[in-house]
Amino acid sequence: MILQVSEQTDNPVLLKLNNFEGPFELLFHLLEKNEMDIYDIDINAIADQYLEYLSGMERLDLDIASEFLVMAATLLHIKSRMLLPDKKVQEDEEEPDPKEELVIRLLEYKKYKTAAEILKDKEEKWKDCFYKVPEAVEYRREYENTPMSISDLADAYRYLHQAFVNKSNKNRKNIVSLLKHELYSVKNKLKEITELFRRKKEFNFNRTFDLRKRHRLDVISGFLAVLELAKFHKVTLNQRNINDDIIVRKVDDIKLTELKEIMEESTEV
Amino acid sequence: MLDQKTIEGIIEAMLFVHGDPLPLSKICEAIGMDESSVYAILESMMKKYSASDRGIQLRKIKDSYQFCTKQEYASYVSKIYVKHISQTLSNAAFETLAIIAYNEPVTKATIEQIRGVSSDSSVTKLLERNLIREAGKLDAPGRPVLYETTEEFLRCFGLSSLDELPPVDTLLNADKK
Amino acid sequence: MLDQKTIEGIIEAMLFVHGDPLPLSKICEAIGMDESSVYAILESMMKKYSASDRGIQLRKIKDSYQFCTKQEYASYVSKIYVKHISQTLSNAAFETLAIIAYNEPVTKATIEQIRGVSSDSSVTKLLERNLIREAGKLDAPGRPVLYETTEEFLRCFGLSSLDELPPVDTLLNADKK
Repeated sequence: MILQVSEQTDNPVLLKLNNFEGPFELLFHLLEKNEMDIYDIDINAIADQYLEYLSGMERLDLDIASEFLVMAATLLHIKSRMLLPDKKVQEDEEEPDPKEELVIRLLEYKKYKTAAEILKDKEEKWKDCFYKVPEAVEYRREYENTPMSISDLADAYRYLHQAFVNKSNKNRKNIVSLLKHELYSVKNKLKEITELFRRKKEFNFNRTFDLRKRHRLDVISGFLAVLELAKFHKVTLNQRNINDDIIVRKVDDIKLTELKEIMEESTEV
Repeated sequence: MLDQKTIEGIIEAMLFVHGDPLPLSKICEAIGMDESSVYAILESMMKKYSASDRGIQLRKIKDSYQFCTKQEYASYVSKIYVKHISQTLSNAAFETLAIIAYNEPVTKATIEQIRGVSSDSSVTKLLERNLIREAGKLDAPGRPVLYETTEEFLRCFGLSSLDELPPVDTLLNADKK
Repeated sequence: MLDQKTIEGIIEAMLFVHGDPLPLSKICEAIGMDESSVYAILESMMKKYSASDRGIQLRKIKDSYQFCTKQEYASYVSKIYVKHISQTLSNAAFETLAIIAYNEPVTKATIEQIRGVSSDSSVTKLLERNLIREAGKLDAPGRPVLYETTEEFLRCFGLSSLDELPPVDTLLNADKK
């Protein structure tokens, strides 16, 4: 986008509008063009040229950012103050001098305009460096030896139990049965017996499912599992006398698929 | 005309950036020199890189050249790729671990039933730390994964076997006091 | 005990593999030496790399070290390796970056106060390019976001730290020449 501004010299000067992102940038351009020092600004000339630029934008139907308008007002304010007699200005001494304020802000802006140029040079100088892509090395995790104590673990378990009891407001044995339930399910016992039959052809029920060594639920589930297997003709059960041990003998290999079937049946029970 | 040292520098820069094997023909094309001259320079560079203060070596692979690090420094290089993880376990992870230790093998569903909250992240963390592992699947609808503790778990807690855990009954009686 | 040449070789291998800036602390940990000794070795390595037969240079970025190719060999390197050309920054973005570099951490309001114009798009562009990042919030009404420069900024502008920028008071005199 190009804007034509006619100068006093009648030399048409082409200004790229997007050159001026903000009012300070425009002001700097005008100061440079007029070879004016920041400390010695001819406000009349600068304000006129500034306004001329804005009206040029207006003619082109461009949106003028509010920052430009605020600066225009500031310039006009400074200009009007300078028309007042010195006496009047002195009476208003309390009010900060808007021209001085403008100069301070312009100086501050100029600092960073310079810094921006320095950065630009540096970037130009260093953009020719090439870097190497990192090799794809996987990180190895190494856990530091943080000693953990059994009592922490026990505490956690005790806490859980307490919380569970409080929550369910039931007998504390419930957590045990809940925990044991999965382990002592008929399904798990079926698996255990299948495993057992891999090693031997028969076993004594009471000796294997010894109530003195095992949880009551464990033994009951084991018994149910044996009954299931008998139902599917996978084992035979023999007991000589009423108080003798039951001998469970394998009739047929229990195949995995069958076991699944039996288990599904037993889940329904 | 480029002097030999500058050519060596240029070749080093090219091989550094390229990473992959770079054909001799490409190098010659970039420098604007014939293959036999560049070849001679590459040969003398190879010798230079064998000095102990060089960590990279120049390799010739067919008609291409490539940098790689020296084998003898590999153990040091691999040390920068170690993540030290010292974080202690969260309460949630401790609870989950306790449930598994006392009931293994056990499913996530059981853990969550006891804890009353979702335990995905605890289980994941314990798996990552190699304190638990998968122990097959439960023969039940959905075939949920079973978890059990590892040898690393025993090592971390100074146990020789799970039997050394305080028995559940004594734990439960403890809170009667 | 490792001799200095071997240490130099190890460091070269590490930096080559790592590619990205590698913190001094990591290098020390891997070699098992204290920071001041390793720092001295890195300083002497930097000088060695300035020889013309080296195509790479050793850069210090904050407390990290990284290899990159030398500028003077760029025209040759670019013949075999097309660098992804990132769009150059606008004047507005350079100004915004300068204000942040000299005043970090700084809010957008301060930037706009100095530049006299809204700086949203510059800040966004700089964030996208990873030249700046958010650095928490200012403890003031509205809790505005603070911005600071990144290591990527140092890398792109050839700085090892912000201290290498000319002091702020010299900036005004700079144009009096």
